[in-house]
Amino acid sequence: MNNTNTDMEFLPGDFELVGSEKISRIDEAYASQSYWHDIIKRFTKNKGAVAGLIGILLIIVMAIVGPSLTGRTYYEQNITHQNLAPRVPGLEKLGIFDGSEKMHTSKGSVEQNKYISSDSSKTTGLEKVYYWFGTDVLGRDIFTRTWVGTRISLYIALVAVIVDMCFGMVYGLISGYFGGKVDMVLQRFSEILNGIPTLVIVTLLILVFRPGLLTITLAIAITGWIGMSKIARAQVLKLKEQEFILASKTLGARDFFIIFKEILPNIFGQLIVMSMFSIPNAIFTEAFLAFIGLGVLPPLASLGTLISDAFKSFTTHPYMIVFPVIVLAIIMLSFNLMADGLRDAFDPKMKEV
Amino acid sequence: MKKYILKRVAISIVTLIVILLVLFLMLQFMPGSPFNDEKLTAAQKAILNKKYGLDKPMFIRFINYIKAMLSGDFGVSYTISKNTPITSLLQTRLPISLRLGGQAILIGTAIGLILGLIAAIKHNTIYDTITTIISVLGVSLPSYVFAMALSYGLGFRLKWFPILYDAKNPFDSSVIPTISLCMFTIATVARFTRTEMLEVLGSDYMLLAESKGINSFRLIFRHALRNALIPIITVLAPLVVGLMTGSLVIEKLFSIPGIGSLLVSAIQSNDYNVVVALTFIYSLMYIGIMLVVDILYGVIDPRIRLVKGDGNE
Amino acid sequence: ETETGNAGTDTPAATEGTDDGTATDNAGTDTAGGNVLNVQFDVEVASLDPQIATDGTSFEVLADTTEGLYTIDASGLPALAMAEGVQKSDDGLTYTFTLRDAKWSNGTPVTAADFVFAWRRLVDPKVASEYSFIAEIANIKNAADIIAGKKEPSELGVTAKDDKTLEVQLDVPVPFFESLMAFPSFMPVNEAFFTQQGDNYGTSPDTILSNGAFKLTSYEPAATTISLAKNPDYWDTGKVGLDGINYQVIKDSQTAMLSYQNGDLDVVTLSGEQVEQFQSDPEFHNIMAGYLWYISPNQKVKGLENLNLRMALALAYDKSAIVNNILKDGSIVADFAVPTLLATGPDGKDFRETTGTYLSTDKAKALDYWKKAQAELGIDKLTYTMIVEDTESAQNVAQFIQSEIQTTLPGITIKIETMPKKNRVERMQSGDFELGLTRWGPDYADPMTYLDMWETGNSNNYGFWSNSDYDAIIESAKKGELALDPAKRWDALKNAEKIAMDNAVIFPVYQKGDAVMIKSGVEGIEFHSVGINRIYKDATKK
Amino acid sequence: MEERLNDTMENSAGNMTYNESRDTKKQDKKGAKVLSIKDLSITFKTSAGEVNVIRGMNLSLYKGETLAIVGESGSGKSVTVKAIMGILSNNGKIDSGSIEFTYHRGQEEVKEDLLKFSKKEMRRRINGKRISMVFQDPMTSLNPTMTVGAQIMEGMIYHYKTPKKEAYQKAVSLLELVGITNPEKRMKNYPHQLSGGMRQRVVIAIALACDPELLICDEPTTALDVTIQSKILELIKDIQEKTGISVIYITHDLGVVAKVADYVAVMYAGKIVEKGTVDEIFYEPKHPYTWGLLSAMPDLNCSDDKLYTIPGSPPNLLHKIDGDSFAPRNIYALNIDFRKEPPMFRISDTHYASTWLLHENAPKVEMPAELRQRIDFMLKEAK
Amino acid sequence: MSQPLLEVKDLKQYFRINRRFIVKAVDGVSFVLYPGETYGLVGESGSGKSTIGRSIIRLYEPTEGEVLFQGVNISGKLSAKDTTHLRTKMQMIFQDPMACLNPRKKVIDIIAQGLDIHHMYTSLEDRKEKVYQILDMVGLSKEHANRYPHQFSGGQRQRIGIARALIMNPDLIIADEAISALDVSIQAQVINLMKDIQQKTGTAYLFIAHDLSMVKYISDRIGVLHLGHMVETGTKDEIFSNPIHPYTKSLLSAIPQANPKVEKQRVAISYDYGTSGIDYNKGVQQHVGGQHYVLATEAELKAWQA
Ligand SMILES: Nc1ncnc2c1ncn2[C@@H]1O[C@H](COP(=O)(O)OP(=O)(O)OP(=O)(O)O)[C@@H](O)[C@H]1O
Ligand SMILES: Nc1ncnc2c1ncn2[C@@H]1O[C@H](COP(=O)(O)OP(=O)(O)OP(=O)(O)O)[C@@H](O)[C@H]1O
Ligand SMILES: [Mg+2]
Ligand SMILES: [Mg+2]
Repeated sequence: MNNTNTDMEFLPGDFELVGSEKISRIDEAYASQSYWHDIIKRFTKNKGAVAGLIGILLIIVMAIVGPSLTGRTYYEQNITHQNLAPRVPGLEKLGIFDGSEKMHTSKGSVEQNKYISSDSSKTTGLEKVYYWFGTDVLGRDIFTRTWVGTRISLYIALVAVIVDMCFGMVYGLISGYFGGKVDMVLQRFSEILNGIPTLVIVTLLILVFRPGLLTITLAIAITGWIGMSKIARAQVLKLKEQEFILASKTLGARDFFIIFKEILPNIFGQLIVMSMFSIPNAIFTEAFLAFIGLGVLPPLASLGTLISDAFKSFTTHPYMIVFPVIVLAIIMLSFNLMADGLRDAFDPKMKEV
Repeated sequence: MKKYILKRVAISIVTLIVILLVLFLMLQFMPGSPFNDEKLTAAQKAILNKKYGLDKPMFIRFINYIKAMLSGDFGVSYTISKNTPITSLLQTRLPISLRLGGQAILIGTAIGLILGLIAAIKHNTIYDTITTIISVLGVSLPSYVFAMALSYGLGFRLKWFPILYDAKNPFDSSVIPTISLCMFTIATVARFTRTEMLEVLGSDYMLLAESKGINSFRLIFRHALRNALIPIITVLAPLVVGLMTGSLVIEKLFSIPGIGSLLVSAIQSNDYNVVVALTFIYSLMYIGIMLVVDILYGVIDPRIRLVKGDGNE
Repeated sequence: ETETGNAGTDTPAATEGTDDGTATDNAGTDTAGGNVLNVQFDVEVASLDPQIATDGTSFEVLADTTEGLYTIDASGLPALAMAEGVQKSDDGLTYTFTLRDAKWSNGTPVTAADFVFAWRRLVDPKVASEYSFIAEIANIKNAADIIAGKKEPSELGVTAKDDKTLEVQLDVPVPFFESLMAFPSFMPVNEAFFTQQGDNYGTSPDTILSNGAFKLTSYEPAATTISLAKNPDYWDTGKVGLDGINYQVIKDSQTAMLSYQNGDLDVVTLSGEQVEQFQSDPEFHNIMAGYLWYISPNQKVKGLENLNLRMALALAYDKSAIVNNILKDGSIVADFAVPTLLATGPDGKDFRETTGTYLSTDKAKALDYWKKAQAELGIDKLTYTMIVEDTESAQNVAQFIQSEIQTTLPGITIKIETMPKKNRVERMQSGDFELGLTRWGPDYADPMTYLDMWETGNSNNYGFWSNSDYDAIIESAKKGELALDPAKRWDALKNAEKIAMDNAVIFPVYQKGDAVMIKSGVEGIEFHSVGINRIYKDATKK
Repeated sequence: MEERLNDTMENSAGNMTYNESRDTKKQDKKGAKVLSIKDLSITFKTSAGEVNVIRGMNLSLYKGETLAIVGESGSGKSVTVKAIMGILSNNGKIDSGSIEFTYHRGQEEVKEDLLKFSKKEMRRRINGKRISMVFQDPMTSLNPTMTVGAQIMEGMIYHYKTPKKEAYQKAVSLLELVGITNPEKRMKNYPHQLSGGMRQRVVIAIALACDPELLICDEPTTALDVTIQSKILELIKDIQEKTGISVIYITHDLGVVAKVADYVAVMYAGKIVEKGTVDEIFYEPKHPYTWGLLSAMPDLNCSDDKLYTIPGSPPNLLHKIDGDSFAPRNIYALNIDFRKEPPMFRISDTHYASTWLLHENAPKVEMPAELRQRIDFMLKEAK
Repeated sequence: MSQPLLEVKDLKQYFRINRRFIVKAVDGVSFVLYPGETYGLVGESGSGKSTIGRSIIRLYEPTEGEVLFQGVNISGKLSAKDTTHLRTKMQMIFQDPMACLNPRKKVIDIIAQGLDIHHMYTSLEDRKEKVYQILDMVGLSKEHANRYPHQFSGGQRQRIGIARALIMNPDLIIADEAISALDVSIQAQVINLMKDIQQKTGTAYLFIAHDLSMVKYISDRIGVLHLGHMVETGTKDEIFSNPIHPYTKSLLSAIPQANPKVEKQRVAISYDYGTSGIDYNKGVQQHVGGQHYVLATEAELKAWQA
């Protein structure tokens, strides 16, 4: 064992006292870390979050440029082009997206392609036509309509999140924090609002409102926030007896100061994640509004209305519903992944990766 | 606590009455009347309104309604099932919705919890990613798309289950509707379970429990889960109400004679009494479940005190 | 969650129509067992009380279980049923019916008193039957006054001379009186049984009596499944080919079709979307229905009072594309105001057969009219909102018309507002609209069921059109001298239609057809566009 | 007595002789080795990078003995014992080393490397039953949604299938033992209804409930007043005397160390810098860090002067440490301290320290005068 | 002596656990605290030390009794002015340095919180300056201002807590086990800091702790609490050299000394209220001499002093 010792090389000055000047007094453990740098680092290290961000950017880009890619408008009808299955140049050679679809009848299923006549002596006039996502019952280009609809749905998503954040969150925070009578009154009020089925409330909106984005916004504002307020309330109930809240109280912090400056930052991450869940709800509320005449006016369509319209052809032309659903799913997935990433990145306590 | 519950119940009754009053007011403004067939002349409508007492002022109708309701009389249907007492409509339809919704909630919650737990325990693994995707899809796809896909796949192509609901065979025939109904619940519960469990699993008391050497099952279900339950039951409560009172779309798709589809028809045809009765049931359940949830808050997490002065003199 | 659904529970009434749907042979797989037909409904039965029921679905079940004085035969003409014989007075004001020996399902005989009881209920304001107006249409003596509360129900012009003899008195002769007698509102009700059941009448198999081909075996209010079995006590039971009927309420057409393909249903109605897929199927059938779909312009709206503009709008859209490409369900282009196959005249010919067509699509002419209108109105741009109900086909048609008008008539913008049917009706009835896509179903087999709509002051004259010549014809054809001369009346009605069409009071679009699938092996279902839509008495299933 | 805290010697240098012989007398009295940690190294993965929290640690514990681990906050005391329990957080990784634990299965004595166990095996065979732990933070280490009674009884019922009634009785008596008045009532309380001290005692009761062979107490008495503290320390001592269990204490309170410990290990920045019998550490400390630690303690007898503090703050383990990790704070630092890590120098069979000051070439540096004074006073008092 | 800074008169604080069970956490405690002085509060855990602190700073509504702070009664309903006075001039340092700092706030914002609440700065620059000054005072550097609490060691965190209290320039700081979570050398740092500050600013401390050597080191006077009663109070010398109450005796005898040879032999005097036959409710504050008081009946006092 002593042999390790013999390997030791000592330098001449090794065994001299250094003296006190070299002794560090300031620790530099975190001096190099800047807050934003840290957040960005944490965010970018989270693969899901980055994927979500890319997904959202992609969807936004497509919502901006998508409708002008095909040269067709979202309202242009070509009744002779109705119910065409998706056909994409290039891919069609692989046997997918070649414009053919299967039809099930009581005689069994048949493969048909409306672009190219099976009888080679006849032409359909569609041989050179490509609809990437196919066409709907009125012969409109689903690709263009999908991206136009995406714009509206993104707007609705934004509205839903804002309503959640501005209204539901504040409501829940106040209700949970003050508790007692305030809670009682606020909770009873939301109970009254929520105790009437949404269907009834929304149906009645038709009396007061005219169709359009404002109405959609209001309709979401009326009922969309309650779920969020409940979550916010529950979170506050959990937090409000914590010691740092007591510390604020001893400093004379006003209740609203405590609510918004002390509690809110601690639950914001969770609330963001929650509010992501209200997006699909809002999107389908809009579809329902459209259905009773309060949504966007046809021929304009949102993803929600595209889906609920295409649903009628689900068993006959399933491709019509597939693309709006995929886009919606991508939106939702991206938002959720990003929300998760954001929550983690903004949480200074999260040391782990 | 007992006092608190009594007080809450009393307030809930008032809330219910307010809801009914609001509803009466709102129905007043519903376009058309139950008898808004194009073919009816004004005189004919007047006769009908008189017959059903709809010519009286709203407030009188409200008082009469409440009075009748107290004796268990919810009035008769005007259009959906003409002159049928609503109680008899409910008698046959409510249990069906309750059962189906109950099934969906139970199954949905169970699966959601399991998925959420797996995701939290296997944090940052492929299982986690899969549950995230499942739960996001579960909320972003409308239930009718699921329902149709299922009845096409399981019902029509594979013929495993009947497509339509059949009162004589309520078990088999409720499989597909139940699955489609519980997707949303699964997704929501899974997601919230995951988020909360991640926090709970990282806490000190879980370490202590682990150091006691009890098995994972007990660790998760006895120690962790309860601490994660608050947000879960918060999101679950409205889902319970929504499902138990019948899904509008699913009941229509599968021809389920529940109260969800009834509500849609009632609103579409201004069948006031049916709308009011169904809303009453809905509100009753909603308020009841909210009360239960509030009480559960305290039961689940003894630190939560809803009443000031409870434990602090 | 969102909800799509059909509001429609309103239905036509009265007699006659056509059959188109007798199915071909070939055995199909039978799941229900025996000789039981499985039929889809898209709404629940609202009532099985003949005087309370108002909708086609209820009527269909009522017609299975109950028989009135007449029924409608396969060719759409009235045929004797409970009545064995009839005597009509020369002035056409008194009918005397002799009843046949028939029994209710509880064994009591069907008597003339059963009819008297039922008909008095029909007009009794206390019962407040929504269909009481049909007694006015039939012009039964004192009906109008009783309904208005001026006279007692017992004063109604119907008397039971004895158990088997029923006498009916009319105020004015009614050319289509016999076919009206097949209408469910005139079906008999057994008084003793009815009073015994009280409020529960017609709510279960035990609380209803049957004198028709089938009797109820399973039913409850708003049930989604209804079962009927062959009635052994029916007077003509030997001719009944089915052992029973099962109705299944399925509101979603895709689910219905899946069930049909699964073999759970024998008769199912298709949505437009599904037609494309099944139209070449041998089990596919087109049935002509009575509904006329048209656009009603509100003439109180600035610009729409201008005939040239109305003409321009009426001619601007391609109706054949609508029926062939969008609806595909056998609907036909409507260049008229009175549908085909609705009414047969004194000449024995269908109304349409001897009249012209109006307002056929002509985009070039439409543009000419638009130019004239622009000059007359002194404008070059116009925007109108069209209100449309929320059904799939209405929306598709509306969007198509919107696009057609906008391309054919540059400068006109059409906006579409969708809403539930009751909202549309309410707004149209109150004149709160510019253009409205609406429909009308016939109540009885006479052109009048359409033409009296455009009388000045009629609540269904949504467009507030008013023309005194037109009003005069209608008035006289109803109760004046024309009523006494069927042939002259017939010609006058043709003239009235021409006046309305020349004025573009409405812009007709199409007459609705129904696409149904009927399993091979099922035969003999009678389809009618007026009154009872389907009659299964002669149907068989192999 | 021989090198008994330090089985594998990383290094021994200078005039220190390394002796392999065993002190059989001691072993007889105290019994076999219960725990032996060899060359343990633990790394945590964090967003900022990998943190090498335990950097080669060697430690043994014999049956019936009490070992105290002292050291700066964050020096890795808790991590070490968590590693023994197999409850490191998920981002922690054991890079190398072994933790051998000797225990009884029935009559049979088994020796196994705990690091080879899966979490599941740990829970089934070791945790709670054979090793139990009192956690550092009583405020958060009790499950807020379970009554304290249930939490105490759980282990007994789970491991030994003790009937509920019996478990209840035992729990009540345990609560009484740790000095909680009204134990029956307290059984039904939730943790938030107890004061910090009560909670800490509950945690201790939980650890004692299953009669473990090795008890680890991570700052078991920080929230307790001295009377209760001494009660609890005596209680543990009693149990130890009766059953011969081994105990590891982690504490900041040198008074407690003095009271309970047989051996003391001083930790700094993931390493043990000095270890020895309690007397050796208190009366003959060799490492400058230990000097600092002893000086910082207020003394009941000392004057109102300022308390001594160790300058600076502990190193950031994210960065690789060159040389002695304590060097930057060491007023006696040598040049070599910034270059080379010091080995463990043997001072006596039981006493080792890791500082270059012990090297033969190093200048003779004595402990600070005040400390010397204080120790002398203590020694005098002891007589 | 000057006018007392804080007077606690017969303070009672009860907690109702359920209908039958009321915890009398503090049951009639009185004491005074003079400006610039440190008053140490020791006692069994659960004896109501924290509760006294929290009642004084009005985190709890006292059940009964009076608290006078600088002559103002702060135990009843407070006017806005008195509230501000209380909230600025009396501050608290909490036991758990992590739990009492909002994990999502930067240190600068945590420290400046009191300033923010009471608008005690003229510009942002001023605010920053004040925070830096305080940071310097507690031995942190201004680079630390933009970090988050979790990025600090325990001792540093406690310094932040102290800085937060100090920035208000308080006349009284309640330190509830402010050092028990820290390791020895850091404890020393914090205690030195508190003493320094006291010398500079003349702040008084109500120092709640278990570690009697620390209490002795820092306090001028000490109060011994048992089961919600103040059983003995006096200057630290009076208490340490002449303990009278059996509980105090037992407490002092239990102090562990960092001297293994002594410590291993030492036996603590045990004291059990239940079996001692003493009833705190019967006792009154008996003056022993100087500022030394004991809760006892005449007879008890005699017996104990004998
Ligand atoms: N899960 C983890 N992830 C990252 N670093 C960790 C983790 N757990 C502990 N550490 C780090 O490991 C080091 C040692 O921590 P440990 O808890 O063992 O300290 P300790 O000696 O017990 O201190 P104290 O006396 O304050 O309890 C610390 O620097 C800590 O930050
Ligand atoms: N919010 C509360 N609700 C109910 N009981 C409480 C509450 N706070 C404190 N108590 C009770 O009051 C008593 C005194 O508690 P307190 O926290 O003041 O003790 P302490 O002297 O600070 O003890 P420790 O030294 O352990 O911190 C305890 O019995 C405790 O259970
Ligand atoms: Mg630790
Ligand atoms: Mg305390």
